[in-house]
Amino acid sequence: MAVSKPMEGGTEDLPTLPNLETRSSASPEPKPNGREQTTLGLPPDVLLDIHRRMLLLRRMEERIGQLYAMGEIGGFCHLYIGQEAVAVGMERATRPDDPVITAYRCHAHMVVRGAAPEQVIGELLGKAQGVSQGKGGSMHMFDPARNFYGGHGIVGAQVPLGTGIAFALKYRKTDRVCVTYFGDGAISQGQVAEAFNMAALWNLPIVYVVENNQYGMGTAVDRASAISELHRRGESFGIPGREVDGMDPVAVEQAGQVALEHARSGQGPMLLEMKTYRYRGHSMSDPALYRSREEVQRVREERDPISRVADLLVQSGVVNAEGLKVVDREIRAQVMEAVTAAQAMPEADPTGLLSDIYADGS
Amino acid sequence: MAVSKPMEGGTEDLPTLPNLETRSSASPEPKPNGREQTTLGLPPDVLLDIHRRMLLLRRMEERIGQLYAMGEIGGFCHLYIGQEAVAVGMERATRPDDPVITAYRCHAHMVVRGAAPEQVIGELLGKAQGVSQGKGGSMHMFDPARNFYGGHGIVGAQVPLGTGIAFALKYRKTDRVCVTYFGDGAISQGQVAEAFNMAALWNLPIVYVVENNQYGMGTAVDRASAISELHRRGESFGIPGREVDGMDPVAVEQAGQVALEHARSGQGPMLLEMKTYRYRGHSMSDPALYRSREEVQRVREERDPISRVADLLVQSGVVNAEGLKVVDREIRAQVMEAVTAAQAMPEADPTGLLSDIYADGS
Amino acid sequence: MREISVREAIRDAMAEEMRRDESVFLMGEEVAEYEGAYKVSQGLLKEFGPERVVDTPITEAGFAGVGVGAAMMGLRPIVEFMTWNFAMQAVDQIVNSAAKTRYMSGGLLGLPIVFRGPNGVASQVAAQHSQDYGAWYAHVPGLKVVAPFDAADAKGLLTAAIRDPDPVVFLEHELLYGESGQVPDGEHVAELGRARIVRPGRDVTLVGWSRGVSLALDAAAELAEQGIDAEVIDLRSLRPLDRATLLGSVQRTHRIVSVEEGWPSCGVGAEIMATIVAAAFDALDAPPQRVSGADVPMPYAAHLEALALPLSETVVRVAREVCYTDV
Amino acid sequence: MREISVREAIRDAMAEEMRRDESVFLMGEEVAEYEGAYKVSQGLLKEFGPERVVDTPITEAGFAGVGVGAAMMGLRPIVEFMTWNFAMQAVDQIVNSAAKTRYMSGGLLGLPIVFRGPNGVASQVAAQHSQDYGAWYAHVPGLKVVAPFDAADAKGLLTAAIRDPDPVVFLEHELLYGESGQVPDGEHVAELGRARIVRPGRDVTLVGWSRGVSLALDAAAELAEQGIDAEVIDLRSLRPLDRATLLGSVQRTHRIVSVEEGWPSCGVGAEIMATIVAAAFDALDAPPQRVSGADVPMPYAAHLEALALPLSETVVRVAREVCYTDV
Ligand SMILES: Cc1ncc(C[n+]2csc(CCOP(=O)(O)OP(=O)(O)O)c2C)c(N)n1
Ligand SMILES: Cc1ncc(C[n+]2csc(CCOP(=O)(O)OP(=O)(O)O)c2C)c(N)n1
Ligand SMILES: [Mg+2]
Ligand SMILES: [Mg+2]
Repeated sequence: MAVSKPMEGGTEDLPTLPNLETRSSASPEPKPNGREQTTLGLPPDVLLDIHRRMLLLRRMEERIGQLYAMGEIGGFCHLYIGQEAVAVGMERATRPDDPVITAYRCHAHMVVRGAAPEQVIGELLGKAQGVSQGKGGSMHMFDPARNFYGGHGIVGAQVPLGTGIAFALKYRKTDRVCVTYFGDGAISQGQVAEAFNMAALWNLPIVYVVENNQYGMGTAVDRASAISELHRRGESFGIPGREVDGMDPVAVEQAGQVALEHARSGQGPMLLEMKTYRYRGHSMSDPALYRSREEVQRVREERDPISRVADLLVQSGVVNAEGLKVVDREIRAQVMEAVTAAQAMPEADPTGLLSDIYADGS
Repeated sequence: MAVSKPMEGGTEDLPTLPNLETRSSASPEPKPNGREQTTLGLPPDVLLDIHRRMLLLRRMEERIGQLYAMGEIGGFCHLYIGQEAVAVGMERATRPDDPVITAYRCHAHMVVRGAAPEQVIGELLGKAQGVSQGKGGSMHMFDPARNFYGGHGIVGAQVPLGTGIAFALKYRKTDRVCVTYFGDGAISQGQVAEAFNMAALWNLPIVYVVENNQYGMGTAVDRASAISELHRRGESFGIPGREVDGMDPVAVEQAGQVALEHARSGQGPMLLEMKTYRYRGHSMSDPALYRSREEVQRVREERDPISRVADLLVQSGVVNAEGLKVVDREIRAQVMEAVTAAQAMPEADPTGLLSDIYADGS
Repeated sequence: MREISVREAIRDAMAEEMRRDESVFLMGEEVAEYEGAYKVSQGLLKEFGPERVVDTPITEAGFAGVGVGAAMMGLRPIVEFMTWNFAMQAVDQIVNSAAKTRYMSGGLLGLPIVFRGPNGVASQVAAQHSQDYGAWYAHVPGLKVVAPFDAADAKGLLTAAIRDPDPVVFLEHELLYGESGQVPDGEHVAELGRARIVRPGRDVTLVGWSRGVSLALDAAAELAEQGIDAEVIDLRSLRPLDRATLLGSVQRTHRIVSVEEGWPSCGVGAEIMATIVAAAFDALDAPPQRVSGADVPMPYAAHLEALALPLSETVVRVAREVCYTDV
Repeated sequence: MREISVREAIRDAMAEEMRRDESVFLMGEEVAEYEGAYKVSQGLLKEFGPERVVDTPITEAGFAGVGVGAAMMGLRPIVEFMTWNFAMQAVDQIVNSAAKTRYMSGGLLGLPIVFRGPNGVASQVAAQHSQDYGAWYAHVPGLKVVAPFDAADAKGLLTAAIRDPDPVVFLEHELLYGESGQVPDGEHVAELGRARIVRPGRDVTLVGWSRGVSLALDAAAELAEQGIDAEVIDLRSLRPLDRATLLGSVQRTHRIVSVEEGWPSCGVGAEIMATIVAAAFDALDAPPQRVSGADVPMPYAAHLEALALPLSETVVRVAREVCYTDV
């Protein structure tokens, strides 16, 4: 089957995705014109992998949205739909032992790190085998064994936490790097600035990734931030920043590699601004009246990361339209299986109410 | 007496103080070389006024230090000695209706705004006619009638407060500007960054003044801040900054005028970094072992703002050494009178313990 | 009288005070264009414009401080926290700047400011979004702490809070926003600091606030069927505590049970217990008891969350206990 | 046994644990080069170097979060707040990140971290620098809250706190740093969560913690001269509360007075009162009473400050009242 068979001569140049770009600010070695083109030549199996991973996140989140609408999931539920290129591109750039931390929009980051979708969905359904045994829910998922540290509901709070993880990595004299995600709304939180200052002062191995999806809840980025070039938010602390097309997994991966290498080689923190977009409301209860349908439609049509990679795969003859459908069917089936498995899990045990408050079980 | 008699032709050029300079960063109209020389020609009565005001602050603080050593003052007591050029220069640049707010190192800022020294000293002595009726002490002094809003003990907290004052000035459609002081240690506080962002986003009439006296308690500025050019700390928010010789009251005044005009004319916030120095320990209990005696001595000898102005007065023939002594005697007498008056005040009334918690007296 | 929701009552109080007094304004996250994350500020941007209904960045410490600073200049800010959980970021400004300044300034500088937003549990939003901060703020002199239950009080107490010359912490409840009630027409101002007997009774006093009142009322109805005549007090003010009303009630009923959704330790219930036993020990015929939320971070799963919250059945059981009905 | 100060006991506990366990480190403002604003970390930088004794910028929220993040990776941070007053800036990280994460993660992620520093009043440092946070932290499940009184406990409890797998809030007292006491030689670990009877007695229980114990002991001495035999309990742990020791004592004395320097409303004293009356109502021969700091922001002037603080005389008076000696 075409889909899984890598093309011969996998190292030849492939066209980069449309609009692929990385803009740098105070970057370690700025290009003369402040821009650099991605020139990665990706073998087909890599593109197929990227496509598959992004599609899994998309289909899983769509399904979660349906379960929410059916009342099987409660509370706040923030979907990642539209932003898949960020999680997937960065994951490809990190090592498995590089710790990752993010905010409440965390399902995709969990799964891309390797957590099983049914564990995530089980958590959302309040099941005993949910990752947090039904105690954490959508916003609080952790997978320390795979170096994923949550899942945090307080805007910005994960940024000092990630900085502390980086502190520990340095303290232990490892060569690991912490990747810390946050949103365009979160970037104005004071503790983010405090963390930036400490990370730069102490030269910590950390990559800050601001997922600029253009809105913090209903507030467009230029109504919340005095400057809209968020990659420049590190300048006051001497942290180099880059703007990245966050709808292009290849650009994300490349920028991630640069930043991770920068941090891993002892040069300290770097800030990546991923220009991305969320298609759904902020959470399931948000009708998103603060933007036009046309705006969303335009991004979906022109910048959707999955379509872009799919188009590329078709254009370059790696797979045809039918092949893409096969992949999609496989992934839908995988998600359905995960849902079924999660639904079959027992409810979270009522005795859990009083456990895990302290280590001794009380 | 020479001292009080203004020289004829008061507008002719006077030499500027040695080392006078203002360095700008992202300033509204940066000079090509990033520097601009002060070319103010100050009439003698102005210099005399500056000298007298600085000396009053110096002698008052010295006396307060003695009273502390004698056990008449308790708690934390942070003296302003060495930094006088900042308060005096800025005061000369502000209008009386421009609100001012600062941290706990506030005696000088109170007095320069017009509060009577005996009220300040009375407060330190815990007297009924102390500005805060003995309830606030050294760190918490307020004089709203003269547009002085404290006197705050939590590092950085006055910065959002000052920003809120500026918010009110704009809300009321006034042409007043708020001057908000804080230290080189305070600048890293997250809420300072939050305030910067809001002030820039909303274009508030505020001048931020960081009194960079080189230390936050025992921590030298480059051990606390990732970048040591603190005037660049506004860059991430698009706030123009300038470095100012904070030991030169003329440079301070001039920079203050520029910044106040900037804010008053609706161009938003500006950040002035005053390079200054404190001669005493952080508070009365700090032996200041983190720096050498020589370092302090060098600043005293080479940059002391009062000596610099005194030298200038003498060199330009405005007043001779004897005339300076007369001024000093007058000011010492004024401070002694204030102390005597304060000591004669009745103790703060014990019933005050339970009043002023709420407006209704309870 | 008209029937409106608690949500509308809060909005109306703000709108009327903004009409009456030009120095009143509203600031917070999503209060303007979004009309409130919980749609509490509906219509306000339209009527008062962006200068008086101000969307802020997500910087609670900063904008709480901005509010306090504006109050220093005599404005009357209403600072909305999207929920009180996020006010932990701002608690230093609320306590150290807002609550203490009048005292520290020897009365020179008062701060007329209201901090408001939904407090406590919502529905399955888990530990970081479900904390009840009533006890923390009630601990702090210089603050007034108000927690309304019904629509009339939501309006009357918020109006009083906005007019009050001191900082007021106004604790709403997301699960009450949609509840409707009769609210007097025209200006309606309630007095701060007064509890209210919402159901007189002879046998036992049940005291709650915010959503706890609803549990107490349900319990009282059930108890009535079982022959126990419970008096229900809506505390309304967590600080100051209306000791007179509490003590008066206990002098009549000789038994008291407090009902709160928050954590027990050093909670408001604890304060009520301590107050009652110190001042009315001899009037008590049974140990005063409290019903509270479980002493755990709030779990997500619906069935676990339900176990973490007090039920009216719990209140019934404890009330029967203190009436020695089951003993 | 050797006699050392509380200050030295705290330092020794940190030093010994840092020697024993490479994952223990100290961070905070002025902890390294300055050796602590109150000289608690004397000698630590010299012995352990700047990687394990870390001076931070004045960014409490940030470095508390950094500490919690480091604990996520299995380090055992000791985060010093110069005083607990400044921890209000960081309280969200302490409560929402440190206290709740083990629960929210279904037990996957525990956080071994100690937050420590002086709490409550010092000497004339006024309202913003004199708050007692005991009650706030005792309110929060997921935290353990320790408040030692003497040097031996300062060492033994801090050692236990550092070894504990959960977040511990460790409340010191500036006015006790200089107090000396006998401390066992070698390793000394005390158990968290246990109160201690420091003076047995028959007539009335006085319960304090931190500096309150000293007031209680002074009061007991005075009461003894007046023929009243007071039992004094050092609570040591504000969370969990050692109910067994408290209830056992009251079963014997039938009277209890709590002593705290903090504010009364929703205070630790309130919790003790509520606990006692609920569980030992019938054992009480008199209303349980609390002695606390005045319900005011702390004033600056020495004579006003003295009025705001509880005195041993106050404890004596209240103890006599509950013994009906003056009635
Ligand atoms: C401290 C805090 N304030 C407010 C909130 C409520 N809130 C949750 S998400 C959010 C918007 C955050 O936007 P952004 O950082 O851009 O992330 P995105 O949701 O777009 O991924 C807000 C205001 C919160 N959880 N925490
Ligand atoms: C939030 C907070 N953290 C810590 C302190 C203790 N503290 C008081 S002053 C100070 C140093 C501040 O230095 P800087 O801002 O440079 O001002 P300076 O004292 O030099 O005028 C510190 C750490 C405090 N008061 N508030
Ligand atoms: Mg966003
Ligand atoms: Mg300084």
